[in-house]
Amino acid sequence: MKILYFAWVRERIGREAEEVEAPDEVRTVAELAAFLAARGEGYAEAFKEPKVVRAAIDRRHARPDAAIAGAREIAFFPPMTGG
Amino acid sequence: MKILYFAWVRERIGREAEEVEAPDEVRTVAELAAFLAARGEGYAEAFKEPKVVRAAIDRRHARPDAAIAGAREIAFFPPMTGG
Amino acid sequence: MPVAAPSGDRFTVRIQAEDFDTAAEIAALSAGRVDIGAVVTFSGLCRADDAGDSAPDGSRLVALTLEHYPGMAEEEIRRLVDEARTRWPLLGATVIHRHGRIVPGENIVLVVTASPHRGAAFEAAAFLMDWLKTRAPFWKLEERAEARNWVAAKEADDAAAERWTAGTP
Amino acid sequence: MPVAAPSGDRFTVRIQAEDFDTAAEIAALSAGRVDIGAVVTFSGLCRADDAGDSAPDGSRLVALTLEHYPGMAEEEIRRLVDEARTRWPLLGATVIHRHGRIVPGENIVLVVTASPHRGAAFEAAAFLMDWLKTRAPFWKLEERAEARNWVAAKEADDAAAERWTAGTP
Repeated sequence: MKILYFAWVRERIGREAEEVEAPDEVRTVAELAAFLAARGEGYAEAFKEPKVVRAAIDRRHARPDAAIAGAREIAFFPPMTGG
Repeated sequence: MKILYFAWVRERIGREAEEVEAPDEVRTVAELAAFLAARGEGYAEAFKEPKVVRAAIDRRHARPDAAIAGAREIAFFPPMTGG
Repeated sequence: MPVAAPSGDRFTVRIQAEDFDTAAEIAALSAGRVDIGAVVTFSGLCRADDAGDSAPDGSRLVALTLEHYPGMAEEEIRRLVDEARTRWPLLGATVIHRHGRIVPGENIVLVVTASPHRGAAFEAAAFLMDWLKTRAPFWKLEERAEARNWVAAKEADDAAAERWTAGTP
Repeated sequence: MPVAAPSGDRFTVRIQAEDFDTAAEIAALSAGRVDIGAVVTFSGLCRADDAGDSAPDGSRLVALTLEHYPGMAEEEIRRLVDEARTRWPLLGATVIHRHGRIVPGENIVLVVTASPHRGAAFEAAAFLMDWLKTRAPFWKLEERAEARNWVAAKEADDAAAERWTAGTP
């Protein structure tokens, strides 16, 4: 699936987007975040306070316990500061 | 003192403004309205529901029990419907 | 009476027969400054079905004629603006109210508020409109095909104004 | 997804780098119709002292750069507009949110709502702004003389959005 990063999550990880194949036991947004956090230093830094990082599944806001099965695009980002 | 009338109060009385010398015992807005109501048919019609008619003393909203002593200009009108 | 405005504050009240230009009023309030974070405008327009429910003959509105108390209208609205300034941190406000004959689709009233923050701008604009409805000395005469009637004041407007009350202006 | 609009309904969401013309947007919403009684606009502008309290070096803001999630931003705001339409009798609404680099005094966001009645227009505009702040995928990067920082989300914004909650959008 495609993973997108925005704002300081993007800056810490050092990329905007990537294709990721997560193992079957990664079933929720929170589990995906934990899986990604283990990929390296930038990732660990981005996800070090997992409750702060928000997610969207296929362009809709998703809670940490949301299932990722069937998702095409998952995004991680800080709390929004638009408007 | 000068008395002004607006909207249907003006229409019923048939004039926009007039100079009125009220006797000394007419001390409040409500007493002035009652005094005016006795001046003729149009006046009686204008003030027949005295609680509906609003007043201003010298261009500030005034309650029925407000004293009129010293007033230069008193206006009577229906509830406002601007905006 | 308005308190002497700190420099940079812009507060305007106008009663006029002519239409107004909302964009020009926003620009007048905000041009050249970098301290305004929020501008709210309220435009009140004449509707064809204004008070339609209560039209005795059910006919559509041809026009409204707004009568006002020339000596008092501007003064009273200035008092409302002054009250709003005591309640919210406003950097500017403009209120324009038209009088005379107005046909459906035309503007009747404009309120513009500017503040560093959105909550203050929204609340001050709503406050000014609610109080203007119940306190500014204007009266609407409806003109329909078969009738002309003075618009009755709405209890809903009194209720809207009352929600700001603790100290009334 | 937006419900198919009854004819005459005008609902617009745009994400763009360019500035917008508030007067043109009001006109687009209200031109040629006689059923709108109230138009409320909210313009959000970039302030020189935006988030100034928390500036590590106290220096003035040079610019904001707004990053957004292109695929989601418009969709999410459309969902908020749809939610507003279920809550208030809107005849039209326009939301425009800019992205890219914006200097103090420039516009960031515009919300316009049109309704027969003022309460609905005010409330829908405030609702859209409150929810947009907490749900639209935009992030502000501050540029100052000595630093660049991502703006932190405000608890006050969450609280403002929560006041509309019973059913969240």
